[in-house]
Amino acid sequence: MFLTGEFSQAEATGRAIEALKAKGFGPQALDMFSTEPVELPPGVLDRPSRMSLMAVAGAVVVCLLAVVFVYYTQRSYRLNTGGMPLFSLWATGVIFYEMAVLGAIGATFVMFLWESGMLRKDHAAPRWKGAEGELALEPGRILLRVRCEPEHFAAVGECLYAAGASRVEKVQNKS
Amino acid sequence: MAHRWGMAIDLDRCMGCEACVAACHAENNLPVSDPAQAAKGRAVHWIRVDRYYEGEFPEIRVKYMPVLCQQCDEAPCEPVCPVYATYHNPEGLNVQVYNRCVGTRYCGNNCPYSVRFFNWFEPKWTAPLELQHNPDVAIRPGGVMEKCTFCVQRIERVKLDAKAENRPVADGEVQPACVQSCPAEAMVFGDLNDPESKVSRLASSGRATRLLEELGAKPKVFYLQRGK
Amino acid sequence: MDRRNFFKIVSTASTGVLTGACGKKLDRYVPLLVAEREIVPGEEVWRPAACGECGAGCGVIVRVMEAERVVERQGDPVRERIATIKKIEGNPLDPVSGGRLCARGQAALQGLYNPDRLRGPLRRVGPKGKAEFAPTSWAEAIAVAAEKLEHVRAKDPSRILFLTGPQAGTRALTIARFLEALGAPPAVTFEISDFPIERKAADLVFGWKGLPVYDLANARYVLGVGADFLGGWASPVFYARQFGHFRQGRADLRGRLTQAESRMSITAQAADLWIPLPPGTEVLFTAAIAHLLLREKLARGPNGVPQQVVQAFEAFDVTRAVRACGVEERRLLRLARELGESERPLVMAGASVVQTNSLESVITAHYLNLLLGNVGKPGGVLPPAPEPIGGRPGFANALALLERTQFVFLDGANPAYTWPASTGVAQKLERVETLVSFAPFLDDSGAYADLLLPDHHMLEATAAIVPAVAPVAAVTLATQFVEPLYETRATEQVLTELAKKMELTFEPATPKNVLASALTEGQTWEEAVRQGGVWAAAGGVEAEQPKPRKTGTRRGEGPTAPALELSAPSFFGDTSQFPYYFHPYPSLQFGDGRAANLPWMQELPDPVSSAMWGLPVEIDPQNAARLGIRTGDLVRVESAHGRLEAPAYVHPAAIPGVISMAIGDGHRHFGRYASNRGANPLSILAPVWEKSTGALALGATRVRITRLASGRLIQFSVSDREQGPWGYR
Amino acid sequence: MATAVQIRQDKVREDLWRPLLQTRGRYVVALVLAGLAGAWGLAAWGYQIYEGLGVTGKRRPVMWAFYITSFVFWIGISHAGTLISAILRLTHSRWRKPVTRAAEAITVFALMIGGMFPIIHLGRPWVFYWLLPYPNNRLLWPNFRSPLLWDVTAIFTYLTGSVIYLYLPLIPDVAHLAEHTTGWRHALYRALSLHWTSSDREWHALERAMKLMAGIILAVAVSVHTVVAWDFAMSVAPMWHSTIFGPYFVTGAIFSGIAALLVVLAIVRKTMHLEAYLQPVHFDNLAKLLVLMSLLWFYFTTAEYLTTWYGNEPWEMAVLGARVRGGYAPLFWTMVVCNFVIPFVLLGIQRLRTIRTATISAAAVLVGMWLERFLIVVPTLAHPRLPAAWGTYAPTWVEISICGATFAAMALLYLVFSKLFPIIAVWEYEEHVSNGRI
Repeated sequence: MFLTGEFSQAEATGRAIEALKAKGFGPQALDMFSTEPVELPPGVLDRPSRMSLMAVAGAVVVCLLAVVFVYYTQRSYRLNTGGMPLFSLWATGVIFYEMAVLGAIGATFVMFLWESGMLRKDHAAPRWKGAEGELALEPGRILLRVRCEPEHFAAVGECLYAAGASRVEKVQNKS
Repeated sequence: MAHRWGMAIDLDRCMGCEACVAACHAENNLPVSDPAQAAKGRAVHWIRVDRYYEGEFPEIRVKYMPVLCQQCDEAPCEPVCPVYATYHNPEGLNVQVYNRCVGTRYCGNNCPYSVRFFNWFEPKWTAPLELQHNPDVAIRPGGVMEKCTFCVQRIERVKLDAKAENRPVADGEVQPACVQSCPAEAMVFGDLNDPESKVSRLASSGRATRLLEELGAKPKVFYLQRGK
Repeated sequence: MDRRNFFKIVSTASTGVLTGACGKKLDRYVPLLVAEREIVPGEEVWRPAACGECGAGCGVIVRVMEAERVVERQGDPVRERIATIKKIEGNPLDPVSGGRLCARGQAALQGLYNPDRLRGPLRRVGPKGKAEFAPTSWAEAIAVAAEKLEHVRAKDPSRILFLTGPQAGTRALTIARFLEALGAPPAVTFEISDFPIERKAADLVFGWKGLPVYDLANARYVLGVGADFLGGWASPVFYARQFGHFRQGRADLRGRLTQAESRMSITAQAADLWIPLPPGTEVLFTAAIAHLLLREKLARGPNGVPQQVVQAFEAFDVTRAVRACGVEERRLLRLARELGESERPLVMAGASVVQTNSLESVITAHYLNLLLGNVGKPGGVLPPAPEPIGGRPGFANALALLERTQFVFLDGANPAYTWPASTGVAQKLERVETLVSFAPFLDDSGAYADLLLPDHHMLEATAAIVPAVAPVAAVTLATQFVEPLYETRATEQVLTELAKKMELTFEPATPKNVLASALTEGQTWEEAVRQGGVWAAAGGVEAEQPKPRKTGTRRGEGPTAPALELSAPSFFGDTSQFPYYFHPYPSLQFGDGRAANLPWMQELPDPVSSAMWGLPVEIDPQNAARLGIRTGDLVRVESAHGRLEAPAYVHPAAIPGVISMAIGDGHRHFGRYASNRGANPLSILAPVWEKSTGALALGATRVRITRLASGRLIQFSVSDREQGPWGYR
Repeated sequence: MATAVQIRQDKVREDLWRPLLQTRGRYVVALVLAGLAGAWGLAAWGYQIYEGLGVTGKRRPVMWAFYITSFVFWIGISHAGTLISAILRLTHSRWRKPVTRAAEAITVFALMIGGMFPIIHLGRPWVFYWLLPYPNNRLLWPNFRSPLLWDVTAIFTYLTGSVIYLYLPLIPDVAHLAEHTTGWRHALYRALSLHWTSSDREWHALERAMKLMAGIILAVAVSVHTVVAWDFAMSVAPMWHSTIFGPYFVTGAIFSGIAALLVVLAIVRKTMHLEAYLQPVHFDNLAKLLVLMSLLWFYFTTAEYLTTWYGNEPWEMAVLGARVRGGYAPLFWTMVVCNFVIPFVLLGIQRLRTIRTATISAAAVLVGMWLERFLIVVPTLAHPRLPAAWGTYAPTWVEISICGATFAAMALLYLVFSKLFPIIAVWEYEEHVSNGRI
């Protein structure tokens, strides 16, 4: 069950988040929707990320895979190269570099999909055109959605209004 | 020990008669381009006689040398081929695998001797000229690189003969078409791994030089300079 | 002989003997014709044959293998397995080729399989010279020829003219016998590749019949004068082989070659020093050397030289040579000393490009050799070997003969190409009542023929040839071993049938019957056939030295000894109008033009200009700059007798004032590869002849040259300098 | 304040979405013309495949010519987008926002076109896949030591990266568009939007990914053009075998990339009436960058030629002489004028620096850079070490058609792209506007 509040100012949204956090609703229970990125002060609604780490890991893994692959392919059928090495790190370094970068790109993209939550849509989201019983996301407005049990509705709603929400609506968990 | 084929060309004997060029055409099924294509620079001569004038008349001299694939030990053409169509065979030849070639022509660019030729078109012969074709040598399709092979078909034939007779290949027994034809006997072919072969002895003579030696490609064709 | 060829020929020569009657292997060699059912795919058979591309008469071996051709039978294409020739190499047993072969010889294959070969007899249907022919049958063609021939013979057999090529052998002998039976005058050769001047000079000075053999291989210092002996003169493969030995074949001994010539020929390129001589000054140059040799007391054999010649040499004014040749006396002196002080000096003289005074020049050179005392000695001038078969056609200026002829046979001669237009050869050929050509191709002269009776290609023929230059008495043998490709017929057979039709007593010369006498004891005919020839003594040049038939000179024999004449050459054309010497020379690729229809030769880069598919006019840089001519420009060369247009090549080593051009291109009719390609330098020559032999003076015409337009010279290598024009400036 | 922004933002959407939904006659004409030109190029390519590469002007020794020139050129152009936008992103240049998407699209398309050329150039293009390491029962693998394989990997990586880099910031826009469209457009945008909900998690992930990608793409972009340079520099040919080639090519690539971007922006601005968005300041900044790259290019060129000239090695002098004084001199000096004189004069002098002069200079630079690549490829090949093998080269209609058609292909791709997606990132621009930084 969700309770959603509509704000027109980022500062107000920030205040509401601080207040909710004090009531025990951590960032996991909060979703903020806006037509453009909203900059909140650090610490207000942080989303920890492992994207950089995973990019590095992806680079390392794919690079190693490439090394193994090239090493294997050049030796699986040993051609005579006239004294030149069959496998040479210098001569194939560019390939390993490119494959490392490819690994980083791949990892970044996958982590983007993962961390954005786009791959796990287990809940309804506010739509541009408001559906029944749902707040529409309009340009310039900010929606703050709180995941909470119905018994906390009153407290949360109060909190949102106190922070400056112009409207608060509750949404049934549809999916 | 494996063979390591090499050639010595005595420029003191060579007089630029181009018998080798014709011999190569006959042996290796080289296509004849027509005048229009020849004018576009598509004539194919796996061996050619380069000639340079030195000085001014009347104190002018001509320098000429037959240039064929130098069968480099560290051939610049080999590492650049993306599909291993040009590779090094165990006897030291730079071999072109026509079937594998995709025609990037990178090897041709990287050959300092400009001895690689590209088949710009599917080669054609006017009947019945094709009756002359040597069945031991493949006709190269359009779109692939080709070059001097040191007459690898002749090498193989001699090796088979020697094997059948259970004897080693004798020095001078293998003769590429150009070597065979040379009236002045300016060209000598043989095994560089055999220190007593004629070509080895010539290669270590004081007159022996290699073309563009400073590039470090280690060619296996030795030019014996003209005497004074 | 090298090992591989040794194996090859031994296996060919011995199999028949060794395997005796045991079936298949024997069949492979006897009978010699390779039957289709006997061809094993992928298996090669090597057969001896003779090369017919020039007069040198090299012995060759050819590689016979299976191939497939498509022929039409009853309108349907049928695949047919035939024995084909894949490659020609020199016959290692042959003392001339020694297992080697020149470019032209190897390209003979493309004559055999040339798409433009005549496939059967043809008769003229259009006007003469227009080359319009219709197929006919052999029976009909021979009947027509016999009738016409009989007609002329009945009236005046001297009005029959047989023009032939320079090769001696069974063909020449057959022709001679045929003409004898007809009562007609003997066959005549009047081609530019027969060396009449060299023959005449040898006869006059030494009394030798044939071309002298220069023992280049054993000489140490050679002065070449006017003979491009590495580039096609006399016997290119033979001399090239010797040259290799001369240069590097002897341990610690390297022969030195100085070449005096009016053009940087192949020989001049290979020489250690090239003395550029203005055309026709060879005689003065040679005389100056002789004079200096005598002056320096370096002449070893003045006793062998007629007294008046020695006196003439002694009286010779060197400054005359210095002036005419443009060579400093210091250099002449140096050459004379090098020659005189050498252990084995040799002067190789000839007339690759005939001048009006060429005979004098060769005679003077022979006297110089006598002064050097090398005649008949190793490393010197050797007498020609006896020719085992007679019948070498005589050389004569055939112009006058053609004038009064009614019936002309052509075999190995192409007068419409090799005779200058100024001789009126075209009109003369047109006027001939009946012209029969035996050429396997429709050539320039064939266009005027009434009947084309194509001969087999040399590689399909049975013949014996006498080489032009051989160290030992030699005959090269060719026997038929592949089926003729087309409905062609050997000229010997055609002549026999003609004779039969005309009821003449005539027997053609076959290799077998003429060679019976030449075989040495222990030799059998079959063995000779398997070896591809009969040679007096198998061995190289260094083997036994045959003695000159007449040693020394005709000293004291009075009037027969030719006096030394040192005349200036004459040139046709007014100096003010035609300021340049024109110097046409036989090309490496095409010889006198008869190889121009071979695509390999057309695409063989010219050794001078690197030109392919069309030979250029060579001009020196100075005059080229003055006339605004650059390489590739289309130029017009004009003599008083005609003009030609060809691309120019600015030749850095051309002598200023000498316009050279290789002979070979400019055929009107010669198949798809040669017809109307390039220009024929012979066509614009003046009708000037060397007086005593009647040979065409190739270099006696003066020309002017003008730039017409920018054009294109097809070159394989464009650059002729090792460094680009961009210096550090 | 809020309402003002609101209106303003509506205007942004209207302006930027309008080209997507309204099609004018001029657009159709351009589309048809570009399509026809592209089809002509394809036909020429078909002819070339059917007849053989002999229909080109290539020969021994000039076995690489127009196609490789175009390959290098287009790969260079591809640096327009990704690299420039990455640099601008990483340096937080605020004026970048209306520029990045146009630039990134150039990258993707130029790469697609450039990547075609090595295949067009092959003697047997139907077996191009032999260059790829695919499993096969004959254990035939490509030669990874060949710079061409480096090329293959580098371009593949670059193309993958560039597509992702273009796609990521496109997601919010297509999600937004999906809400406002119907029919096939809706389906397309919906699918492409990956169910973007504009949540702060998504915004965070996007921001982070874009930052990372900017860094990564910079690394690839530099390496790609270095590898292209190494195709030449790894060989032993005179005036190719040079250590300067990597940075020289990268510089040239950025140079030509900026030029391409300027030209494309000028066209977009004019035809889509985006004068309010693409303002003189954008052109001015890009023009300044162009001058900077021009100077850098000039510096590299001077360094390369002066050292060669002073070294006076005959083989290198043959090539240098041919370029500077020989048959290629007209092209060489045109290149110098286009790449240095024109941009330096027109854009270096502040008074002359306008949108018009920037566009003219950029066009000149495009010509000059194409010539530069031609002059790198052909004269070296025409003058190999042994002068006996020297040759000349002239293109045939086939090569001209194919290379010309690629410009049409670029136009075609761009026309289609601009019809499907806003050429300026709407959400980024809105952010730009709402932050009051217009």
